[in-house]
Order: sequence, then structure tokens, then C-alpha cells
Amino acid sequence: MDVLIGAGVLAATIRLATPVALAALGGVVTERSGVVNIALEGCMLVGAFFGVFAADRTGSLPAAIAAAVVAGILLAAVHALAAITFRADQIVSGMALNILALGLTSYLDYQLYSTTGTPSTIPLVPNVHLGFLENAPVLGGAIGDQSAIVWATLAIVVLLQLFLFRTVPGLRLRSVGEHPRAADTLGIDVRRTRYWAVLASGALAALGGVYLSLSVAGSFSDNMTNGRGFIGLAAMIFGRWTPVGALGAALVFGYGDALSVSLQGVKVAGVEFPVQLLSTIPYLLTVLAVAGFVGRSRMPAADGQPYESEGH
Amino acid sequence: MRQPSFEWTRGPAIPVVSVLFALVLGGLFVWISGHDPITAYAALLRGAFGSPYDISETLLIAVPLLLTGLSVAVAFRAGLFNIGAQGQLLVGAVAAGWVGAQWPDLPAIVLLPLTLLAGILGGAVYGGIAGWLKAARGVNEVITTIMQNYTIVFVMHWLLQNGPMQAPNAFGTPASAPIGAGAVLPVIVPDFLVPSSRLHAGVLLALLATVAFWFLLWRTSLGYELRAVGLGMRAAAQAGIDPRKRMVIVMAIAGGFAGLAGMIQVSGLFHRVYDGFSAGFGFDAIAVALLGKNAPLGVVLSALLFAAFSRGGTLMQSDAGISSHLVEIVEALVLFVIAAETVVRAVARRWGTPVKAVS
Amino acid sequence: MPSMKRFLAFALMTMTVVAGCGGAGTASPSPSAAASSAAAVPTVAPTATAKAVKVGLVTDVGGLNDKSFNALANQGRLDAEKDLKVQTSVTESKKQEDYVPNLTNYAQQGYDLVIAVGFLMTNATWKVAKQFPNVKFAIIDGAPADDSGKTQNLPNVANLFFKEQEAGYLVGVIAATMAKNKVGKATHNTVCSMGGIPIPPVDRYIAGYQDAVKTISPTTTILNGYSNDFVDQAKGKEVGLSHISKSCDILFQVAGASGLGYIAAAKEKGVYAIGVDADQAYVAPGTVLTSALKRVNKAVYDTVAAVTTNSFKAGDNFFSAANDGVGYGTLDAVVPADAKAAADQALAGIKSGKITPKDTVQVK
Amino acid sequence: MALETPIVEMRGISKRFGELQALADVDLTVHRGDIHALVGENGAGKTTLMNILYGLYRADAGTTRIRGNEARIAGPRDAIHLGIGMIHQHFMLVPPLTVAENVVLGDERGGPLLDRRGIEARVSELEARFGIRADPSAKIEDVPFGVQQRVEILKVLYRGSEILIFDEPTAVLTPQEVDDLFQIVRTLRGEGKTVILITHKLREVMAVSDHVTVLREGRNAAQLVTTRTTPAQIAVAMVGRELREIAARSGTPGDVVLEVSGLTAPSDRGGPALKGIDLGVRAGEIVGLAGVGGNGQSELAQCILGLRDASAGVIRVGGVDVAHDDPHRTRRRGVAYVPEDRRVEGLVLPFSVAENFILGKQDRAPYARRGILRADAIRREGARLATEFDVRPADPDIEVGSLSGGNQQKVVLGRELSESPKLIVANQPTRGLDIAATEYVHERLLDQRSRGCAILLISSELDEIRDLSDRIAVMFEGRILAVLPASEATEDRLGLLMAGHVEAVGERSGTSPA
Repeated sequence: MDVLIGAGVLAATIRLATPVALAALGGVVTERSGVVNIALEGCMLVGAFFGVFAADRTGSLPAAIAAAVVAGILLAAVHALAAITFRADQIVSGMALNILALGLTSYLDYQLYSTTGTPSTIPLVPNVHLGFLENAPVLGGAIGDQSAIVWATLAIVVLLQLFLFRTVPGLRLRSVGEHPRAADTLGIDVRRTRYWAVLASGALAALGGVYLSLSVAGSFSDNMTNGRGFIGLAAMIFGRWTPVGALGAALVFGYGDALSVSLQGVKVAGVEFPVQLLSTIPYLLTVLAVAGFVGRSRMPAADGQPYESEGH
Repeated sequence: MRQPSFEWTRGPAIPVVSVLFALVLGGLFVWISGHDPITAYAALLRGAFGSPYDISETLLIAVPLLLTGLSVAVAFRAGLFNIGAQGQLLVGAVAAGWVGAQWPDLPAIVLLPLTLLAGILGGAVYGGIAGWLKAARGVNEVITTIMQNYTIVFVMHWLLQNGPMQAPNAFGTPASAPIGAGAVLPVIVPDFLVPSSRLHAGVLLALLATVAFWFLLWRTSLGYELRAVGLGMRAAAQAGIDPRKRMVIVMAIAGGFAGLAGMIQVSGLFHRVYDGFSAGFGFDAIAVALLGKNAPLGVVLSALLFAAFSRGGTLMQSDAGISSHLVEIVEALVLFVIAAETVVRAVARRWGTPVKAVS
Repeated sequence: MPSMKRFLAFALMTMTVVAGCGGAGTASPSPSAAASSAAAVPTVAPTATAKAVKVGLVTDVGGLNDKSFNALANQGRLDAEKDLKVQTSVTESKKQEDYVPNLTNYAQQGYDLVIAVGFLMTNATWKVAKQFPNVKFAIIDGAPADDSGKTQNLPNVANLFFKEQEAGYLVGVIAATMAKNKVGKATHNTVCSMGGIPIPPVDRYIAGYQDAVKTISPTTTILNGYSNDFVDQAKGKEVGLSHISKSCDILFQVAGASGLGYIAAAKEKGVYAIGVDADQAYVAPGTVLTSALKRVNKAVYDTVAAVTTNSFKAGDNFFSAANDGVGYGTLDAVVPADAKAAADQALAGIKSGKITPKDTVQVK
Repeated sequence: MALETPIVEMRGISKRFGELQALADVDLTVHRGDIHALVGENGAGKTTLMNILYGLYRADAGTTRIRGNEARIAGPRDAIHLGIGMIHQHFMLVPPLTVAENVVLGDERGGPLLDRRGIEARVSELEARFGIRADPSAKIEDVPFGVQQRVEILKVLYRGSEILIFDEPTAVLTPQEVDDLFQIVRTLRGEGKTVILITHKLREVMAVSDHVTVLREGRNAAQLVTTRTTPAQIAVAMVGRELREIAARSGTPGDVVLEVSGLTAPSDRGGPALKGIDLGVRAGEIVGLAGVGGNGQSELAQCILGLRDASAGVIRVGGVDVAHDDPHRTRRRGVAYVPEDRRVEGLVLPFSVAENFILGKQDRAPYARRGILRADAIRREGARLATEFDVRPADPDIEVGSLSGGNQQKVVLGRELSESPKLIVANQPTRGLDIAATEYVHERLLDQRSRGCAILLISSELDEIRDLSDRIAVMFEGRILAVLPASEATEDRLGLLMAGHVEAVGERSGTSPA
């Protein structure tokens, strides 16, 4: 039973869900404003690299996180420039930036750290030890020793949910994603709103990258995000474009991912499942969950559509 | 869902200018990194088109890009976003590889069509599942196809590493047993013309598939229905064209194109299925299709462009000493600038007055 | 606003330049790092008096920055270039389709030696080598295989093999000794390993490792797992944390970059790890006890040297403990002398043929 | 009155779009506290002129004065600042947001936190002041068009507009909603607001306006005082000719073609939309289906066509039960359908005229053989139908999306009527069309009746229903309350029935299905 719902599996679920959730949150913000940003994968990757790079150069964790977030924002800004100002094809622009991010980070990592790797002494994001949970069954093991970024993510989910649905700027952001022309006629600056949303998505995804490099791995390696930005987009859809939903979706995926590790070597009726097939669990579980529980979801009405204000 | 803002058929001027602009920008990047852009681009050109052999290799890369590009494009035409061309390609390859190796002694006249069919069907079934989940359960095809891409990779790990398709192979390359001679697509360039060319009949199949793509979409009732669903789903529905059925059909067709790509890689190039095989084509395909505006000629041209980058980029590294990652960066810049073709159009607009529709 | 746009457009480019200059501007951390940053530029011999030997290296899809196999091969190329005055070039393969044309490119350009890095290129090497009988080829971890998959040795191809199980055995001896004696943080008498995917070059390491543990310390519990990936550190780390939660305190990784995550798990939980292929002591001093070395750089270097001295040997060339082709890496300070002694004794045993490490995995 | 400075004074306005001269030297003068009708055919330039006033377009020439001062209106923000508000024909509302949120959007007042209760209170206050009813906490996507329009008005009032431009406000409203709207408009006038009403419906002009400006082909055609003019006079100014009389009605009904009995069906939101419908339509007969929008008319049409699954009941077309058929099979039985929203349901806008003509027929002769399209046949038929149905321009290759609304509807009719259907289900066939196009649609439907076709005409335009129908059925809350012969269907009676008053029927004449 422990391999299914034990503390270890739950802790792993949370760990594996966190980067996916952060990418998905980025997706929620940008798509709620009407811009599709599949460059989230790239934003994660530059976040992962520049976090390590800045940690190495400055030795300061806050500076490292700041640098990573800025890098994510800059990459997202290029996407915003293309998608919003130049009304470029958002998918192609996103693909291009993903390739760019992969090339750039690999290139710099190779130039800077090819033989020695990133220094092992760089400051890492600490775990938060919840002493009072030490002896709590399951709960203590599951959440008693998680990265600070895990808790930050949880806070971001709550704040973002409140922001989108309980604040004036959130209302405006949603209106821009649903009906930009209506928003425009009411004096809301559609382009500026979308710029902010895309930049925020880059920052959130970059934080997911930092989590991977400075919390999970303690180093950078080529393409270390390994498609989590895309999984995050799927989680965003599965979560119906809401922060809480995105977190839930990421947890489903993370749980499947955790199972693929915990079920290794477990025999069912004397038969051991091939490890390779165990790795398909998170993907199959996600599709089944969507098919079983969620059904049709409604995307923001103006998602992915460039906006051209009238007035010639 | 998305309307091409611009069709290649309206004239190549803007894409060509975009590519040139992008190359200048890329050259700047190469220059900043401390290399000579002229040398770099000379190597790029030579690598892609420098000799008959290089051209034949470029064409070989263009084949799977073209077919997966068509896969993405046909789904786009029906309003669906097929991110799963990569997974469908792999399923097609596995199916073709299995059939080709299962009855290796059959004559080509039987085995080759059988292998072809297996590849296309494999991809079609895999794509069709995504279409069915969308039609029956409302599952967004983007989710399904992303997940399917990962799933098949791990299933292949199993099949080829210690599953039923694992071949007892000399040095542990995870691969299937070789397909029979009858399943092999022959090389179509005689050795005296291009020595050691690998250019196989799959190129012809890919061109045939492009014609089929065009014919299907613009010359058949089904293609009309698919386009109608893509451009006006509710209008199509009330006219008696059930969009849900068409979703399943078009995803199966999309899967078929990608599956054909997988079959061609097996029958034409590798003659077996390798683990970690033909990586990335299905992802590049999205850009290939969008760059080609989902039009047959456009997809052919953009597949060639990507293939040229792929082959030429290798020589930029080996001959001009430019890191392959820098090549990637240049490729990304080209793609990016083409995506932002409005920049170029904005400049072009100064010479022409656009006609605005009046309500 | 327009100026802001312009700023954004060039920001990334600037970011790169700054980072790049930062790398070049500060004192180079080590000579090898400096050498590697020049790695991308082929050194063209300034004088063309005597025809310099030309060597081309083709990596597999792992690429030069894999910090293991391909990187080591490239290191061998660079060392050869420096010491042997040969002219070299390298090409990274991006996909499996690239192998044949990448090898062909060098052969067509009249390179004297073309080195294929990795068993994925057995068939590609066979094809190209047959086409260019006057060019010498070497393939690491494989032998030319014809279209049916059968090995067919060719007179112009050197097959460079490693006995990974020997390297695995050596680090296994160290792990077993420490586990048995409960040295430092290794208190649970449990050791484990993680492969990337279960394929022979990976499993041979693990087989040797397990063989050593079973031989030296039969009471020690052995665990093994796979990340099913060579890229993803997070997955590797999860397998590591799972192993540690099962009382494992020495973790041996054979999973490329994914394995770095496995080591990160050990570092975070304060237990020990063992690196693979390259000397990975730098990854986490105090955590990484040692590394199972596969000296691909030596194989490349030796092969280049053989070409320059006309002693190129086609067919199988084995790199093993006997010729220092495999071994163990830097020992961390926590490794006690008796463990080192045991490892050295095992090394001698292997060299003399008294010990033949198993090459199939026993504990899955 | 002539001495008072006009609140809006536009002089010599010209605007050109490419080749098209949309406005040429147009003048418009509107006085404070007026309801000013701006009328003209589609394409006459009404909307363009108002878009210039609202800052969405910039005029090529001419001046605009607001309250006597020359105004440079570069965008909606300038217009709002000058107290000009526009109620757009296509509502500028955000469907998932509430009524109150839509009203205050962009001018929420208060801190960054969204004070829902506060804004709802403010909106309620505004509603009370102008006599406008709309639940502030309802979501836009859940309320009918009439309420959505009120929200548009509230938005403008909330921003303190003095000049309110209504662009074709009644196009999507039911008669009751139109009455409500005019009541609101009069209240606005009472509060000292100025209203500019863009319309082409003469009844409305006569009913509510004080002054009329008529545009024709981008030029001033007439400036009139409503009380001193007649509908005929305005019509002549608009069209440039006399209107035709609608052909005499009453056909000679034959056999029952459509027979609906006990039909029950769910709505999109799960509740029942149809609660036991019994209805019959005979060959050569037009049955008008009247009712306030949203009482199940569209669901009934969808059930007949097979777009919606019935939960119980029978639908027979020519004696065959089609209740469980999909649209494809239903259409094969000779059912034609003119959908409610031609731009979304009726046409594939990016397709050409010829391609739209074959929608639904793409897999059969003469357009296809063995699944392969016959381009020559499609083009030939396209050209023929375009001419026959007077599509302008009569070019089969032109994109339908670029045609005017009337010509788009002609394409729909061309497709639906060209194969001699047994039954036509026409849902709001003239919504949003100008007079000439409406006339055209009516003539075509009457032609079909004379041919012996059964027609179910769903419309919220009572005039249309009364002019064309042989019998009139009134729907209310998913039921048919009565079926009256046209001769007995007075406007009062229909109005009461549409409001759910069954007693209005008197003796329940003609309630039998056929």
C-alpha cells in the first residue's frame, strides 16, 4: 500500500508536480490574457540555466533567483514582442524561442562548464523543515521537508487565484482574453495588459526552472526541463485555465510520475511490470483523468488571437 | 481555428525577404560569438546543397519533415492541433518494422505494400485515438497528443530493450530485428550518378503523399468536409457534416501521414526500428506546417528549408567550427523572424495600399 | 514604447554576450576548461608542409555537452591534437539519420581517421567504411554491423570496446567494503544503483558492481532501479530518494545527466554516491566517493596515435583494467584505506585474470 | 430651437476605403434632448459615420463639433471623454463576466480589490434611475439579448455619457424587448440625454424618433422632422424608389408534410426546452412560429433538423419518423434549413460562394462522383445559382465573408431552396437584413409555398409572421399555446399569447396539429 499512497509517494508527487504546476500557472496567466505561450518550456530552461549561472557568479541565492526570473521574463518579452506587437504566429514564435533557449543554454553551459560542471558549492534553495510535523504519520513525510519553492508555489496558486477572480487588474486581464475589443472600447490597454501577462508567465516558468536546477538538481544539464513546459500546458488545459485547477492537474501528473518510481520492482501476482512501461503511467493517468472527470473545457475566447485595434 | 494570414501561393516575396532578414540577424549572432558569418553560411550552403550527395542527404531529411508537416497541416485544416506527429511517426515505424521483420521472406510485391499499410495504419490508429477522445469525451487533442508522444517513447523502450521486439543484437543496440529484403524501399539514385547515396523511393512516396494531401483537401468530398469543419464547424454540422466523425477521421489521416514517415524511415533508411529513433521530426513538423501555411507547396518548401538547416548546420560545425548550439540559435532566429513576418510586411506595406473590407 | 521594444529585442542577445564574456573575462578556472572553450574551433595547421593527419570525430545524439561519453571522446581528440600535431574536427549528430552523412562528410574530405562515438553507429560505420576503404575508421563501444545486424569486421575499422563490468566491479568493491564496515554515513549495509535504461553498456557496469558487492559482502542488501531517461535529473533524483528511503546509503549512477539527479539525492540526504564514465568527483565533493571510469579519451587518443605511427589495428581493441582503459576515479577523503586497498587488490586480480567480473545484472 | 447650439454637428464628412467612397460630404445635426434617427439601407454609410463620431475611424475630410466646439476624436477614449457613448450592434460584452462587472469594466472605482457587492450596488442604483432591469450578478452568457443590450446601455450611462449612439439596436430583439428598449430610450430623453438611433426599420423611426436623417449611398438623402413625414416618404428617400407590395397570401394547403407530436427535448443547460410540442405543417402552407426569443423555437428547429436529440416524441417528415436522424439523413428527406445565425451556422465564411452552395451536398451528384469533387460542375452551378438568387456580385469564386448580410443570406437561400425541398425550417430568415433583402427573402419563401413546399417560419418580427403565414403558432416556455389562422391573429392577441396568457385564444380554434 505504501507504494500507492505512502508518505514517500506523496512527497514525490509534490516534488514532481511543482515544476509542472509553475509552468501551468504561467500558462494560465498568459492564456487568460489571450496569448498562447508555448515558449514556457524555453523560459523554464533559461531560468534553470541563469539561476545556476548567477548562483555561481554571485554566490547569492536571491540574486540567482532574480537572475533566473529576469532571464525568463526576457525570453517571454521576445515572445510578447512577436505575438502582441508584430502579431506573429504565436505557435511558431514559441517554437522558435524554445529552440533558441535550448541552443543558448546548451551553448553557454558548454562554454562555461563543459568539463568541470557547475560548481558544487553554489547556494541552493533550502528545504523547509516542519519540525512540528516530524511525528505526524504520512503528513510529516509528505510535506515535512519540501523545498521552499514548493511552498512558494502553493502561495502563488492562492494569490493568482485571488488576483484573477477577486481583483480589478485580474478582471481586466480576463476581459482582455475573452473580448479584447470590448476591453479596448472601455479604455483598457489590451497590448499592455497582454505584455504584463506574458512577462509574468515567463517569470513563473523560470521559477519552475530554478526549482529544477537550484532545488532538485543543484546543477544545470542540457535540456534538463525535459518537456515539463509542455506538460504544464496540458495541465493548464486540464485545470480549465484556473490556478487551482492547474495545481490539481499537475498533482495528478506528479502522482503518476511518482508511481512510475515507487512501483519499480513491485510484483503483482508474482509478475514484475517492465520499468519502461511504468514510465508511461503519468501520461496515461493524465489522459484518463481528463477523459473521465473533466470533459470539455472552455478556453478563453480570444486565446491565441492577435489583436489589432481599430482606428485608421 | 487559425486563419493563415498569408498564403505562399500569393507570391514568395515576403517569405524570401523574411529568410534573408533572418539570415542577416543570425549572421550577426555568429559574428558576435567570434566567427566569420560568411564562412559559416558558405559551410551551411555547401552542407545542404554542395554536392549531389549533400543534396540527396538533405532530401532524405526533408522526407520525414514533409510527411509529419502534412500530418500537422491536415489536422490544422480541420481545426485541430496535432502535436502528436512525433508519436504517430514512431507508432508507424514500430508497426512497419514489426510487419517487415515478421515475414521477412515474403516477396517485395507482397511485403512492401503490407509494410506500407502497417505504417500508415499504425499512425492512423494512434492519431485516431486522439480524435476519438476529443469527439467522444471532449478531451483536448493537445493534451492527448502530448501525452501520446511520451507514451510511445517508453513503450518503445520496453519493446526494443527487453520486450517482444528486442532483437538479439551484437552489441546491445536496442533495436528490432531487420526487416526482410522485400520490405526495403530501394535506393533510386544509381551509384554512378551519386556515389553511396541513400536516396530511396520514400522520396517519391512523400511527393505522392503531398499530391494526395492536395487532392484530398481540395478535390474530394471528404476534404471539403474537413475544411468546412475547420472553418465553420457549426455551419458544417447543420449541413449534415458531423464534426465529431470528421475529427476522428482527420486525426487518423494525420496519423497516417506521420505513420508513413515512420514506415519510410524504417523501410528506406534503417531497415529496422531503433530505440530513440527519428527524434524531433514531429516537433519540427509543427513549425514546418505553420511556416508552409498548411498548403502543399508551402509545406514542401519549408520542409526543404528545415532539412537544409539540419544538414547544412552540421557542416557549419565541422568545417566552420561553429558550435552546433549556435547553429540552433541561428535556426531559431530564422524561424522567429518568419513567424514575425508582419515586420517584413510592415515594410512592404509602404509600397502598396492594403484594401480594407468595408462592413 | 518603441525604445522599450528595441531594448527587448536585443536583450537576449546581450544576455548571451555578457554571459559569454563573463566566462572569458574571469580567470579560466582550469586549463581544461580553457581548452574546451576553444574546442569548437578546429585548429588548422598553419603550415601545410607535411601532410598533417586529419581526424574527424562524430558524436552520437548525446552531444558534446553530455559531460560523459561524448565529452570524453572529444577530450581525447583535443589531447591528441595538442600532443600529436594532428588536425581534428568534430561533428555533433542531432538525430540518428545524421550518422551516415556525418561520417561520410569526413571521409569525402579526405580525413585519415574518422571516429564514431557510440554503439548506435555500428551500422552507419559499416556502410561508410565499406564505401571508403582507404579511410580508417574507429567505433567506440561497437563493431561494424551489416544491414542484417550481424557484425562484420572490416580491414579499415577499429572496434574499441570497454569492459565496463570491470570498472563497476572496482567501485563495487569500495562500496561493499564501506557498507560492510559501516563507514561514515554508510550505516545501513545497503547499496544501490540506477541505470538510465536497461541496455548492455549500462547493465555491464551494474553487473560488475553487484558482483563485487556479493563477493566482498554477501550480507549487504542490493537495490537497483532505472530512471528510463538519460536527460532528466528530476527523475533520477526521485529514484535516488526512493532508494535512500529504503535505507540505501551508497548510490551508483549509470544514467548520464539523469544520474546527476541521483547524485543530488545522495548529496541532499547526506549519503554517498559513485559517479560513472568520467571522473565525477567535482559534482559533489564529500558525497561522490569515486567514479567508475571508462577512459574513452584514452581510446580515442591511442587510436589517433596508432594512425600517426602506422600501427592502426583493425578489428577488436579492448580497453580494460589491463591497459588502464577502465578504472576508478578520484577517491574522496572519506574512503578508508582498507577500501582503497581492496579496490587495488581487485584491480590487480582483474589484470591478472584471477577475477572476471560478471556482465549480467543479477539484482533487477 | 434653431438658435440653440446643436450638441452634435458634423459637416462635410467624407471617408474613403480603398476604392469605395463610403461617405461623401455628409452633414448631421443633432440637438440636445433629441431622439435622432439615422436611417438608410445597409452600406449607406450610417455606421461609418457613427464610427467617425465615436473615434473608431478618422474622416478624410469634414469637421465635427460637439456642443459647438470643434472636436478631434482620435479614439473611443476621446469620445467617452466628450460624453459620447456607443451601444454596438454586436455587443461588446465579456460573456463569462457578470452584468455588473461588464458595466464597470475599465472604470471600476475603488481599490485594486474587486468589491463585488459595491459595484453591484452601484449598478442597481443606475438601473433604478433609468428604469432599466437587469440582474447585476447574472453572467452575460446566461442572459437573453434584450438584457445584454440593457447592459450595453448601462455601460454607457455609467460613464456619464450625454450622447448615446444606438447601432441597429432592435436587430436581435423580440417585440417585447423592442418596446422595453423604446421605453428606456424615452426615459433617457426625459433625463436630458441625446440619442442617435441607427436603423432601417421605418416603424421604429416613426415610433420613437423626433428627427430623421436619411443617408443613401454615402450621401445625405433627406433631413426630416418625424411628425411631419410618413414612412413612405422616408422609404423613398432610403431606397430611391417605391416599395413593392408583398404578393397576396393564403396558399392551398395539401397533405401534412411535417408532423410533430409530444416532442420533448432538453436545453443546453439541462432543463427542458420543449415540453410536449404538437404541430403540423402542410404542403403549400406557411406556419409562423411566434414567441419571445428563448422560449424553445430554436430548439424545436434543431430537433426537426436532427441537431438536437429529442427525449420523447415523434417528428415525421412525409410520414417518416426523423426524430432520431442526424442532419445528414434529415436533409436527405427533403428538409431545408435557414439557420438563425447565418454567419456562424449558415455559412462557412472563408469559403467561396460556390463552395457554400454545395455545403451538405458535397458528396453527391452533380457536385461529386465517387467522393471526388467535380470542380467544373461546382463552378457552373455556383454561377447559375448566384445569378438565379441575385447574389451581388454574381461571382462564384468570391469569399462569402466579404459579402453584405443580404447577399450572404441569398447564398444560404440559394443552397437551401435550389433542390425543391419538401419542408423549409426558416429561423429568423431576415434578421439584420435591410428592406430590399428582406423583401427578397419573403418573395422567395412565398414562391416556395406556391410550389407546394411546407414552411415553418420562426421569427420574432410579428409583422413578418403576420404578412407571410397561413397559420400562426405561439410558443411560450417550451409549449405551443395556440395555433391561430392568420385572419384571427391580431397583434394584440399574439402579443398576449407571447406573454403566456392562454385565455387570449378564446375558443381554441385550430389547435389541432394540422
